[in-house]
Amino acid sequence: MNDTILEIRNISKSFSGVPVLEDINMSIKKSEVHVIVGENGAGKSTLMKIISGVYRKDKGDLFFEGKPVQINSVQKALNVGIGIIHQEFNLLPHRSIGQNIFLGREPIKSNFLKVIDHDLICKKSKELLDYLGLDIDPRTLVYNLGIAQQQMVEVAKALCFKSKVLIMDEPTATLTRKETVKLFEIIRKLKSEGVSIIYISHRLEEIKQIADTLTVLRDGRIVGDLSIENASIDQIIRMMVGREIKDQYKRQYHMHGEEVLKTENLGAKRFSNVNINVHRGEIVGLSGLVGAGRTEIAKTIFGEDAIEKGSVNIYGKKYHRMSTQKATKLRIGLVPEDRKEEGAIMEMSIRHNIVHAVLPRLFKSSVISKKTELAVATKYMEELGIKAPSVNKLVKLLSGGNQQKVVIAKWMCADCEILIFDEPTRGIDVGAKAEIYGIMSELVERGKAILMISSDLPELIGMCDRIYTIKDGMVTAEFSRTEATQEKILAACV
Amino acid sequence: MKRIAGFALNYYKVILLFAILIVSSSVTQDPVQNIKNMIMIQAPFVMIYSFGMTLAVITGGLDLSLGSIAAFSTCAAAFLIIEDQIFVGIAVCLLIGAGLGLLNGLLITKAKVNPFIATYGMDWVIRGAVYIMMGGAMIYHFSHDFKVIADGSFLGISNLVYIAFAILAILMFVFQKTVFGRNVYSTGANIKVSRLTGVNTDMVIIIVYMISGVLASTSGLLYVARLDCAEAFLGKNFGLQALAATLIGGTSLKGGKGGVGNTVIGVLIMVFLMNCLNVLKVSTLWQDAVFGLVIVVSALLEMAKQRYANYLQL
Amino acid sequence: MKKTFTVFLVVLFSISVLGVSAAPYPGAVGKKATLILKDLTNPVWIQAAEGAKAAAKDFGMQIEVVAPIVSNNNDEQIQLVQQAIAKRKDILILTPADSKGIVPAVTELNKAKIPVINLNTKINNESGRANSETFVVADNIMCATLCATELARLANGSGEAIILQGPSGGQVTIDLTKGAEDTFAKYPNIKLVDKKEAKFDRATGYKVTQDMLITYPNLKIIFSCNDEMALGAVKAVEEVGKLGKIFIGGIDGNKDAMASIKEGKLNATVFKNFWLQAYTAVEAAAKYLDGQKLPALIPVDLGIVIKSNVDKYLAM
Amino acid sequence: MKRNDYSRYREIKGLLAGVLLLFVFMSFAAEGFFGWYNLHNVLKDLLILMIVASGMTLVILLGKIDMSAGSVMSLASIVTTLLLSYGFHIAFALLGGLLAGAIIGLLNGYLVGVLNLNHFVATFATMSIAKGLALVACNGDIISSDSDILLFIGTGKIFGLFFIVWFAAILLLIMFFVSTKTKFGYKIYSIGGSEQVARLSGIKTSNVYLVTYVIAGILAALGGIFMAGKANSGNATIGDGYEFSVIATVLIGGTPFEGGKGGLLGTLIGAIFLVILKNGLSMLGFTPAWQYALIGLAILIAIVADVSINERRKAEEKRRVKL
Repeated sequence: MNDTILEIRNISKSFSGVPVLEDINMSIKKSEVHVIVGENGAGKSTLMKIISGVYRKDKGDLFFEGKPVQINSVQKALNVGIGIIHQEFNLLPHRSIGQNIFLGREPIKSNFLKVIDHDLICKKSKELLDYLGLDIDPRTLVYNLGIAQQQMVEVAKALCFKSKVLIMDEPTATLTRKETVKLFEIIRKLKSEGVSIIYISHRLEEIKQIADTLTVLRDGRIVGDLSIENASIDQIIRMMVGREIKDQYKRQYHMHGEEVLKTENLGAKRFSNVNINVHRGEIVGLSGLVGAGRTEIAKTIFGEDAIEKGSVNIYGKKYHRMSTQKATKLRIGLVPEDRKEEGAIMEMSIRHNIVHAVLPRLFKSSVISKKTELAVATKYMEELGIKAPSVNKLVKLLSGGNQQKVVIAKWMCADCEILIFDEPTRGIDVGAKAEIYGIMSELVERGKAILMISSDLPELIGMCDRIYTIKDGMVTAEFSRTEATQEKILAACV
Repeated sequence: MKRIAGFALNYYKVILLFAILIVSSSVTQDPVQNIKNMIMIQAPFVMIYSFGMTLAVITGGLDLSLGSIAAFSTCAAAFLIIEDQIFVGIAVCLLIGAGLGLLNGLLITKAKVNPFIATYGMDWVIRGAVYIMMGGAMIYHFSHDFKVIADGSFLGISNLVYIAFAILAILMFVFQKTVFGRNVYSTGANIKVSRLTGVNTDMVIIIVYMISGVLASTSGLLYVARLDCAEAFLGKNFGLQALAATLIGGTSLKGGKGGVGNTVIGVLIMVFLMNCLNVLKVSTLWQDAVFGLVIVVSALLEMAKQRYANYLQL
Repeated sequence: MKKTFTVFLVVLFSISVLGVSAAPYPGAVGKKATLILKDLTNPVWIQAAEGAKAAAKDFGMQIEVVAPIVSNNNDEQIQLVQQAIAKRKDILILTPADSKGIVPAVTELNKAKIPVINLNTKINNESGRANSETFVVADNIMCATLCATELARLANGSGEAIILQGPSGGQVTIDLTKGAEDTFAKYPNIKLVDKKEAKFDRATGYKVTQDMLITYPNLKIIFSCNDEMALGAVKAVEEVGKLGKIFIGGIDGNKDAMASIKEGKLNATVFKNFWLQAYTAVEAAAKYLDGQKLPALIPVDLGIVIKSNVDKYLAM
Repeated sequence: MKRNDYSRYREIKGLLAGVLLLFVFMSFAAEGFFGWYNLHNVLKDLLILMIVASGMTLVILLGKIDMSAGSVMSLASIVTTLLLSYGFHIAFALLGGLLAGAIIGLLNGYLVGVLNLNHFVATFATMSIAKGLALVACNGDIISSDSDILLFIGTGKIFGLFFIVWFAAILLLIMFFVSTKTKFGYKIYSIGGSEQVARLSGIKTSNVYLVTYVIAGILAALGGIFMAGKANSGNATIGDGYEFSVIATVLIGGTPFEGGKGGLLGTLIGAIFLVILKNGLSMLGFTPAWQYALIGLAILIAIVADVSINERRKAEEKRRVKL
């Protein structure tokens, strides 16, 4: 019996003359979890988008259940039996769960007017949600859901296609461990029902738990297929990067300096009574489930959200009110979670972004000297190793890792003393991650203070001097570097 | 061939401008006077209030209240100017312009009203106020000292040109070379990032609308000085004209791009085109339709240019 | 307390009765009228409103003067007519912005048995469905004829002429253009070379005239559909030093235009005497309500204002 | 089902209260306001506004705008009356008017949906084009019609109610049904919510843009024909600036420029608010100058109040989300 369900032969794709995929051959077997790993820009997402009909391939063939298929639209892919959960959320906030699940292929009552069978949507959505173990009314607006619940809606959306092949592009990026475990359960359940899953992830430690087969992509080519039993994480990383990365987290721990940031009974919309502090030369972590209030604490300290109770002490001075302007003047910098919307201006050049925060200080007379500006921007671009042909390149044309470096460069350029990193390595490939860790270490060695938020526990434990755990908007525990283990932190978060 | 296409796309506005000019000059018997009229008198007026619109568009908004601001501020000031308090009058006029711009800005930033509806609503309120204030009266016969601002010339070039270009130079400098200008562009491109980088985005937007208000009252004042009459229905079509000039000039409604330099070309295209239709003896009835076509075509060419630029870059 | 109040009422009543006996049209006293204008933001129409109010005071009537928010908007005028019907007015004085478009509204008035006094612009009654009691004439076609004739006289009956129009498609523009065109057609040597929209405002009139002076270097006559555009034209002509060689005429007769005539810049305007028009119309309404028979036409003196008689008009 | 309706009701609750208050106030303050004759006429004007605004609502739900609505009204009124004056049968004349609207709508849809031009720029341009075509077609004149049928469409009554009322009631019910219950309506909300998401779900977005703009064009043309019927004549200026009232109506009704939420119910209440306000102010005897100022002020207050209520609710909802 031929148990190959999807076969990819000699697929190539290039964008405006630049090859992104070259000669990809791959076969997906029935009811297996096929993991694809690779650095950002390796071509994983492009490949998936070709399979699911978002992009068209330049060359090559696809075979589904042994027969050649032409997939030239999303609709076609769905009809064939290939579903995809995209990396970015694909939900409409102001529509209900049911409407989202059945988006684009709502059941209709009559053919002529194409009247939608709302009751059927509700019923079927409810069944799907039950299957996924979610007890939510399918009429709830997605707007009112938490991120993890939204991810589950995405899964439900893909499930209701009865897809034979289900592509998941980094489904756990926004999930907490508990939810990840649940997702894995569902994946296993699907597998047992004969569904094949193509799974893309950056989190190498997860892969071991669910993968059957593993394909590594690098620079648009396949560098190896591995069976999961005889692959070690080091080996995978080596294949992905093409070089060895030893010890990603290179921290040197010194005595730390004075206390520069302290919150006193800080309270705002989604948290209360938060007391944390950060010293110079120290990285302090905030751990917690998504939605626990971590990002809100960071944004309140930075002045984006209003302080409702308590105060923030900066360099020992008490502030009951904060604004982003005041925060930047006090040399606080925020590297936000959402790079594209909050971190850098995508439509502007690297140069403009890097000098953005320092402008008023750099040009006291308020008149910009282009020469100085160029010099400063170039200096930081080189210092951080931002890979781009020139400082005038638009940020949107850079890779995720380089975009993140532009955001960090902005705050380094502004000579920030206190830096808040919110999920600094989300959606960034292994190589760039290591570089960002390097930058952070160097910053604390120079005596800066860092507050770091991350969902990636190994990263937190590897980088931080101390870790606070947050649950339901309250600080539940504090661990020193030596005490912190994944188990202890998790226990305090959940 | 490709090179020619690329060149044509890059400079299509200038090419278009010259094409119109050649056509109109070839049919008139006095092309020099015609061009003088357009550049020295007609264009400067439109330019000044179009600059205001352009600045608002750069922040990602727009200002539909330009015309009524011009009417209100000049009518209020005219009461003083007619009493020969010229400088006080001018100061009052510009202050009112700034004040009404401030109101626009506050509505947009603090009350979080969409700029379209905020300035549209303000347009009604201000227009109503000026009708009530004037009660059907007009103020005319100003003193020579006031009229000379717009009537006079220096070295054979109309004062209007000097004023428009002085304003252009100042705006170009402020918006290209200063930190404030940079912040305006970054706020327009992405207000959230700008705020999270420590830019006081509310202040930036408020100041831009104040500048826009001042520019509207400036052009209103020049009209009053030139035509020797202040009346309540001044500037009824300022808003739409300025918007058209801005769009033809290529400033994007998404914000963060374009500039007053582009608008100069936009205004010239608009003025030249209207003049061309007039001298070609085309019926006025066709003007609206031709105007719409020019906006579509220039927008399409702008898009083609963008695609071409992207193609070159990749 | 109650008693004093009653006394007060009685006194008040007797005063009003005395007032009534002094009124020339006793049947009109206390009656409610509505005057619908084309516009209430333009100075000339505000004069009309004042004239109507003065007349109402003289004849002891109550009057409400209304106009569309968007000037010359026919649909809003229809709404205003309907509002007047809803308020059960005794009589309606109507200045239609669109002589054809107002017909259905007038039909409605006829049905509601509310008499209509037609003012300024004639209601188009070709269908016979829009009856009015009288037409107080200060007709635009007549105005245009007056002004155009004067301009033709000044130009010795020859030369090129243009017309500056208000917004295209508007009734006023259509009528005035027609009047001027017909007049010029009577002079074989006058050539109407162009008609241009200048939106009724001074700035646009100025700009368009500049273009016209270039296009038609031999221009002799500029007929403008209102004074505002005419004054813009004066400015443009003055700047090329052709004042006195080109003859400019406007319509309306506003103060600024008359001042310009006195200075010898503008050549003619038609004094439409909006104040008197409205006064006459209200008086006609009063007469009608008093039971008097009205003639089909009540002409209001239209005066052509030229330099020789401008002082007389300025004094009014 | 219920929950959805409930939340929709919540969104327009504030506005509804405002409208009721305004109505009660005007009934007591304005002489002649509260009476069948006046209210019936107000209803007629309201429905004409609503017909055009319902097309605009769909367009704004898509996250776009249609600046050409007013000009399309003028164009349709001219085309219809012009065809009548050439002796065409009334059916062809009406069809011609609607067709003119559909063509401008198609042009809008093509420029926006297929060529991807900025929607504001594109429809701003077609606004001029439609106005220009109307002027050229009628040669700057007013076209009178002697068609009793056209007059009936604008002013006639069936069973004591205006024809427009019957017609618009059916039309609006259909529009309401289409926008909330059918596949097409779902597509509009989806694209307005996020164009990318919609496209990834297999929705052909350009088709939806085309169809929606065509519908908006036809509805604007209908509005123009009713206006022409009311006056029994065609006029190239009847729609001047009408698009602004229409857009204001939609925004007051709670459909934001971003699209994806809101809907016809809100627009209806927004339209009631505006029409009652205009009629009431005029009945109260305010001069146009004062009406200018007060209407602008009322629009601003309505929008500001709506924004602040929504902000507060958003904050509340966030707090209620399970952590």
